[in-house]
Amino acid sequence: DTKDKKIALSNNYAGNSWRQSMLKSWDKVTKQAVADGIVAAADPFTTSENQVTEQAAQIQNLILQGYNAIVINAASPDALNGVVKQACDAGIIVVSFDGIVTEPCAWRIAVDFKKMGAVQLDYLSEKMKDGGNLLEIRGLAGVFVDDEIHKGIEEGVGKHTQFKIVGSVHGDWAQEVAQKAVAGILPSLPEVKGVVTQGGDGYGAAQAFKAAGRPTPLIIMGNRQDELAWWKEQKDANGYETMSVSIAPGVSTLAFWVAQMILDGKEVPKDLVVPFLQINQADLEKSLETTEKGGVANVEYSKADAEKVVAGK
Amino acid sequence: MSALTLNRKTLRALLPLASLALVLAATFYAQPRTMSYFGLNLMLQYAVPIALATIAQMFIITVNDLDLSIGPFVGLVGCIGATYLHDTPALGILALLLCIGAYAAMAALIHLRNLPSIVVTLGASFIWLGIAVMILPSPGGKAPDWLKAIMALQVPLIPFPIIAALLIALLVHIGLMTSSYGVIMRGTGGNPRAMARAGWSELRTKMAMYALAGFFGVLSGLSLIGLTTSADAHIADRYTLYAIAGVILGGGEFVGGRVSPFGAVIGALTLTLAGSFLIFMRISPDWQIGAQGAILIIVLALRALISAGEARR
Amino acid sequence: MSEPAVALTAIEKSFGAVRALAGVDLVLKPGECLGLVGHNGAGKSTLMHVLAGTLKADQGRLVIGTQDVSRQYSASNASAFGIRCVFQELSLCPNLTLAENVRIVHRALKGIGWKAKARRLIGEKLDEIFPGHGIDVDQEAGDLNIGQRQMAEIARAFTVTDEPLRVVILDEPTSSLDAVTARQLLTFMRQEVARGTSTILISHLLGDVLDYCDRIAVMKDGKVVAEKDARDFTRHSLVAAMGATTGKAGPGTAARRQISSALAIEATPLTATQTGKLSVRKGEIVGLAGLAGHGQTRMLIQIFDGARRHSAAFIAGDRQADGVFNLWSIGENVTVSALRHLRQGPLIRPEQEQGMARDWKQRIGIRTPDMNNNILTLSGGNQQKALFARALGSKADIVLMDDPMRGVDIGTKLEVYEMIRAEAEAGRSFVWYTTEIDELKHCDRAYIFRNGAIVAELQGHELSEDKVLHASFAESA
Amino acid sequence: MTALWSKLRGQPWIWSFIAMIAVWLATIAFTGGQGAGEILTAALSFATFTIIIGLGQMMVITTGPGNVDLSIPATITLAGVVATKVMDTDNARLLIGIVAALGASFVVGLFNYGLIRLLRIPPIIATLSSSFLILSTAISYGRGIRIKPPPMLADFATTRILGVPLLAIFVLLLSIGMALLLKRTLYGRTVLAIGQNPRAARLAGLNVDLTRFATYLLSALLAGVTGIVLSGFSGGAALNMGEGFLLASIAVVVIGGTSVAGGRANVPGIWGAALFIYLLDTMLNTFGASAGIRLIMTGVIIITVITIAGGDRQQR
Ligand SMILES: Nc1ncnc2c1ncn2[C@@H]1O[C@H](COP(=O)(O)OP(=O)(O)OP(=O)(O)O)[C@@H](O)[C@H]1O
Ligand SMILES: Nc1ncnc2c1ncn2[C@@H]1O[C@H](COP(=O)(O)OP(=O)(O)OP(=O)(O)O)[C@@H](O)[C@H]1O
Ligand SMILES: [Mg+2]
Ligand SMILES: [Mg+2]
Repeated sequence: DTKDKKIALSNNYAGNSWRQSMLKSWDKVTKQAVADGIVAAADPFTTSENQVTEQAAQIQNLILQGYNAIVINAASPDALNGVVKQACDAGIIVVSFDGIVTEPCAWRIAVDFKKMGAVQLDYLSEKMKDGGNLLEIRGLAGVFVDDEIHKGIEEGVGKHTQFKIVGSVHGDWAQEVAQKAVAGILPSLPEVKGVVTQGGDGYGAAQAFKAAGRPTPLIIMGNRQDELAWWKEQKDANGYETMSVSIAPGVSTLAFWVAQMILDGKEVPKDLVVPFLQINQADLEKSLETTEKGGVANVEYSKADAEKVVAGK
Repeated sequence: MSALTLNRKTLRALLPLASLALVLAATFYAQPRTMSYFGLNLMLQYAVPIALATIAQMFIITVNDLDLSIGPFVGLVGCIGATYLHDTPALGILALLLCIGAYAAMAALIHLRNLPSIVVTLGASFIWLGIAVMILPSPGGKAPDWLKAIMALQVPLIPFPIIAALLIALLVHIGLMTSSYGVIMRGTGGNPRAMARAGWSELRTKMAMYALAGFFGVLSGLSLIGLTTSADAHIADRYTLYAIAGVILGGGEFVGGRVSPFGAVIGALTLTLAGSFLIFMRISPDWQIGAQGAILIIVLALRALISAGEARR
Repeated sequence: MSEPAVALTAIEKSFGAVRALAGVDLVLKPGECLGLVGHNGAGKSTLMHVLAGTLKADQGRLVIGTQDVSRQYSASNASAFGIRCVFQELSLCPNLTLAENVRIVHRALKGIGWKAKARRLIGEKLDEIFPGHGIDVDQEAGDLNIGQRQMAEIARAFTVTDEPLRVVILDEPTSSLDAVTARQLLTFMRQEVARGTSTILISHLLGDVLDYCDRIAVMKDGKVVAEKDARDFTRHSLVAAMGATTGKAGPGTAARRQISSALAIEATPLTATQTGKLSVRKGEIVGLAGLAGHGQTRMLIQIFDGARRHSAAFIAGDRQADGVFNLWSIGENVTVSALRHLRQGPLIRPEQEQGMARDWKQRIGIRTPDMNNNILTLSGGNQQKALFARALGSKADIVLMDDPMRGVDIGTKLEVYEMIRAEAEAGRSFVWYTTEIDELKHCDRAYIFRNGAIVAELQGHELSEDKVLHASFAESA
Repeated sequence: MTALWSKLRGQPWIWSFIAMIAVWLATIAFTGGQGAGEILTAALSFATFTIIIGLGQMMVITTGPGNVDLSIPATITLAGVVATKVMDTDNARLLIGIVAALGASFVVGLFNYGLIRLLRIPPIIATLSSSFLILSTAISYGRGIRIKPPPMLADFATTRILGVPLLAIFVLLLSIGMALLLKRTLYGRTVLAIGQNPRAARLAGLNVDLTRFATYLLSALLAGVTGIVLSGFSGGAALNMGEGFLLASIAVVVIGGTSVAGGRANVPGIWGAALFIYLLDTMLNTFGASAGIRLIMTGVIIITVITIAGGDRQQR
C-alpha cells in the first residue's frame, strides 16, 4: 500500500523538446495516480542547467523534504553517487532512468545506448550493401550518453567494414547546433551516403545538406516530430527510406511505476532494460499521427505495462 | 561626515549577512526539517566548493580582472583529482601544481601584453575543458578516500560546512584585508598607477593573485569531488557565474579593488540556500528556472533598498 | 659649497613627436627650496617624473649625492635614495584607508603591528602640517574630497620610516587647497627645509614661489631658461622669463559692468538647514568661496542637475574624475557638449566638428601640434583649457566652474579671465567656485560657504582676502 | 604596400580578419582546395546570427566595465518561440508574429534596465537573473514544442544570391547603420563617453540614463531579430536555440577589437571575429580532431589571436 507515500522526480535539464515531453508524460501519468489515490504525491523538480552540482543539491533537499522515493534522470552516472548514497542511507528508494547512476543502492532503468548506435549501422548495411562514407553527428562532448552511442556506432563500423566515417561533428543534440556544424564540415567532405545520429539532430542535418546543394543521404532520424514530418514529405515526394530511433520520453512514467512497486514491497531487480523506440518505414504514418506537433514520438507506461517490464517480458 | 560614512559602511558590510539571514529564515519556514544539524549539514555541503571558487574569483576581481574560466578549471581539477591523484598521487600533485602555475602564467600574459582578462580566461576555459575531456572522456573516476573522509567529517554541534566556510573566510580575511601584503594586492586594484609609482611590480602582484586564485580553484575542485566521489568534465561549468554572483552578493565591486572575503563566502552560502529554498517551494517545473532568477533579483534588490539613502557616488 | 643633493644634466625626453624635455640641466642643493615655474606643458611634471624614477629619460645624467644613477634607476630605488614626490595627478589608492596608503610607500611597514605604526605615522604628520585638518586616518581615500586627498598625500610624502628623506617634490601641491591650508603647507615646508631636506615646489601661484623659495628655475618649452635666487626675481621679471604675455587686465582692475535684472538661477543648498539662498542674474559672475570641502562643489552639481537640460555647462576642476574622456582626442573632448549643433539631420558632421576643434585651439591656445592627438598627450593645464573650450563652446547660458584654474599657468589664466568677462558681457551667467581668493576679484558677487551652508554674501568691492577669510571662519554670519 | 600595412595594423579589427583568413587557408589546405567557396558561404550564413547579437552586445559592453548582456540567449529563444507560435506557419501572420516577438524583446530590454537602474543590480547579475525568467517564460509559453516557420520567413532566411546569403546582405546594411550610429550620432558618442567616464559624461551634458536604457533595449531587440530569423533559418524555434550564443556574443565583440573597459567599439571587427569563430570550428571539424583536442585548440587559438592583436589595447 503506497497511498501515503511521496515520490519526487529529480530532473537535471528542461531545455529541449525531449525533456519537455518527459515532464509532460510524468505530469499526466502521476496526476492520475495521485487522483486515484495510488500515491500521495509525485512532484517533479528540475534544475536549469545540465549541472551535476545543482542536481546534487536538489537531491539533498529532496532528502530533507522527506520523500519516500526519488526518481532521477541524472546529469552524470558517477558524480551523483555521493548524494544517492546519502539518500539510500536515509531510507529513500532511488530509481534512476535515462541518465542512470552507478551507485549500487539505486535501481537503474537503462537504455542500451550502445545498441542504439549499433542498430543504425545494422540498418544501413541492410540498405546499402556496398557501404560508403558516413557522417557522424555526436551529442555533447564529455557526457556519458554521447560516449555510449558513439561506442555503439564505432562497434557497428567495425562490424560492417564497408562503411567509413569520413566526418564527425558534435551537434549537442540540438537542431541548430547540428545544422551549423554539418554545414561547416560538409564542403570538405567527399560524397556522403549516410548520416548516423544521436537524436534531435536529423532535421538540422537535412537542412544543411539542402543548403549546400548536396544530394540528401540516408539520415537516421531521432523520433522528433519535425524529423518524422520531413521524412514523410520526402517519402511522398521520392520514396525516401530511413529509420528513426530514440528513447521514449515516457520512460519517466515507467520509472515512476517502478518506484511505486518498490515502495509497495514488490521484488524488483536492480537493473532493468527498456527497449528504445524504433520507427521503421512502415510505422511512419502511424507514429507521425500519434506524435504531438513539435513534440517527440512517445510511449507512456501504465501500471500493467510496467509490471510486464519488471517481470522481464 | 565621518560618522555618516562609518554608518553607511557598516550597513553595507552587514548587507550580505542580512540577505543570508533572510534566505535562511525563509528556508526554515518553508521546510522546518532543515533547522537541524543534519539538515544544515546536508543543505550546505555543496556550499563549500562554491565558496572556495568564489574566493578564487574574488582574488581576480581584486586586481580588476574577471575570470570566466574558474568553472571549467574546477572541473579540470576534479578530473585530475579523480584520476591521477587517486591512482598515482605524486603525479596528481604535480599536475595540480602545474594548474596553479598555469594560472600565474595567464596573469603574466595578461599583464605583459596588456590583454583583456575576459578574453584570455574565455580562451582558457576551452583549454581546461579540453584537457578535462581528454583525461576523462566520459564521467567517472574515483575521488581519493582521504578527500571523501575530509568532506564527510562530522563535527559536534556545528555542521562541518559552516566551520569550513568560516575558516576559509577568516584565513583569506587575514591574508588580504589585514596583512601588509594584502594592502599591496588591493592597492593594485584601486590604483595600479600609484602602486607602480611606489615601486611595486604590478606583474608580480597579478601573478600572485592569479596563483592564489588557482590554488583556491584547486581546493574547490578537490572538495567538490570529495562530495561527489567521482568527476565529470562539466561538473562545475556553472561555478563561473556562481562565483561572480557570490562576490557581488558579498558586497564586492567589479573594479577598484573593493572586495570582502567574508562577504564572498556569505554570498556563496546565500546562493546555495536560495537554491534549496526554491526546491522547498514546489514551483511548477516551467517556472523553477525562472524562480532562480527571481530569487537572485530579490536578494540583490535588498542592496538597493539599504543603499537607497546613499546618494549618487 | 656643499655637494648638490641632486644633479640633472642634459635630460631629454620625447613622447612620440612631442619633445617634452630638450636637454635640462638642474641642480638642487641640500636644504634648499627650489621653485620651478613655467607655462603649461613646459615640461615641469615630466622632469619630476624623471627625478622620481617613474619615467625613464631618453638621454642625460642623473646624480644623487655623489652617486651616478643614470643607469638602473627606478621608482623603488628613488625612494631608497630618499626622493619622494607628490604628483600632480594624485596617487592614493581610493579603496584603501589612509593608513594603508602609507604602507604602500614604506616597505618597512610590515609584520605584526604595522597598521598601528602606519596610522600613527600619517596621523602625526597630518597634525604637524595641517593642524585641525579633521581627517580620519581610517577613512578610505576615495571618501575624501580632492582637497583632503591632496593633504593626505602631502603628509604621506613627509613620513619617514627606515629610508632617509632627502628630496621632496611638490608638483602643484596647493592646486586644490584653500588659502589657509596652502599657507600651513608652505610654512611647514620652510621648517622642513630648515631641517636640511631639499624641496622642489612647482606652482602657478607666483606669489607663493617668490615668497617661499630660495631659488627659482624657469622652464620654457622643455628647457630651463632662467635660474636665479628668488630675491633676484620680481613678479614681473618672472612672468617675463616664462614668456607669458602680460599687460592685459590684471586682477581686480576691470570696471563694474551693468548687469541685467533677469534672474538666471535661484537655489538653496539642499544639505544645510540654516542657510542663505543663492541667486544669479543673467550676465553675472558669481563666486563661491570659503574653505575647500564646505559644499561648494555640491552646490554646483545641484544647480547643474536642477537646470534645464543643455542650459548649463560644467567645468570640472577634478579633471581626472569629472572631466576628460581618456580615450578621445583633444578635438572630441572639446566638441562633446556641442554635438547637437554640429549635426545635419541625425548625423554629426565631421568637418564641422574639426572646424570647431581648430577654432578653439586658436581661441584658447591649446598647446598641441594636432587636435586629433589623444587628450592625455596634453599637460595638465592644457587639458584644463580643453575643458574650458568644451563648456564655452556649448550653447549653455549658465556656466558652472568647479575651481577650474587648477594647474593653469598665469598667462592662460589672464586670457581665460578675459574670455569669461567677454562671455558675461554677452549675457552668460557664471558661477565660479575658486580656492584662490585673488580670483574672486573677477566676480561681481560672492557667496561664502561653511559646512554646506551659505554664511555670507559679499559684493564685488568687499571681496578682500580679509573679509573672505573672516566670513569663512566666523561662527555666525 | 608597407605604408598600407602600417596603416592597417593600427586598426583593431584587422587581426580578426587575418585570423579568419589564416584559419580558412588552413582548412582548404587540408582538403586540398575542395569546398573553399562553399565553406565561406556556410560561414557567411551562420556568422550573420552571431554578428547581429554581437552588434548589440558591443554597444552594451562599450558603455563601460561591468556592462554585459547575459540575457541574449534567452531572449533569442523567447523571440523565436513567440514568433513561430504567433505566426503558426501562416504567411499572412508573418508581420504580427514579428511585432509580437519584437514586443517581447522590448519588454526584456525594459526589464533588464529596470533591474539595473531601479534596483541597482550589477548588469552581469541582473541580465543573468532575467535570463532565467525569460527562459521560463519561453518554456511556459511554447511548451517545448517546435513549430515550423511560415514559408516566407524560411525563404527569407535561407535565400542566396550568387552564393551570398540574402541575410548576410541584410546584416551588412545593419552593420553599416550601426557603425554610423556609433560614430556619427549623439547616441553613439554618448555611449562611447559613458564607457570612458560616466560622471564626466553626465557633467558634459550628455543624457546618461536614457542612453544606457536605449542600449539595453537595442541589445534585446537585436537578440529578438536574431531569434526570428534563426527560427526561420533552422526550421522552427527550440528551447535550446540560444545556447552557444552567450560566449560567442562576448567573444566576437572582444576579439573584434572592442574594449572590455568600455569607450571603444569596433563594428568591422565583429564580422572578422564571427567568421573566424565559425571557420575555426569548421577547421577543427575538418581535421577530425577529437573533442578534447578541439576544445584545447579553440582556446589556444583565441588566446593566440588576442595576444598578437593585443599590444596596446586597454585592459578591463
Ligand atoms: N604621456 C604623455 N604622452 C605624450 N605627451 C606627453 C605625455 N606626458 C606629457 N606629455 C607632453 O609633454 C609636455 C610636457 O608636459 P608636462 O606635463 O611636463 O608639462 P607641465 O610643465 O607639467 O605643465 P602643467 O603646468 O600644465 O602641468 C607637454 O607638451 C605634454 O603634452
Ligand atoms: N553627485 C555627484 N556627481 C558627481 N560628482 C560628485 C557628486 N557629488 C560629489 N561629487 C564629487 O565628489 C567630490 C567630493 O564631494 P563633496 O560633496 O564632498 O565635495 P564638496 O563638499 O562640495 O567639496 P568642495 O568644497 O571641495 O567642492 C567632489 O570633488 C565632487 O566633484
Ligand atoms: Mg604638470
Ligand atoms: Mg570638491
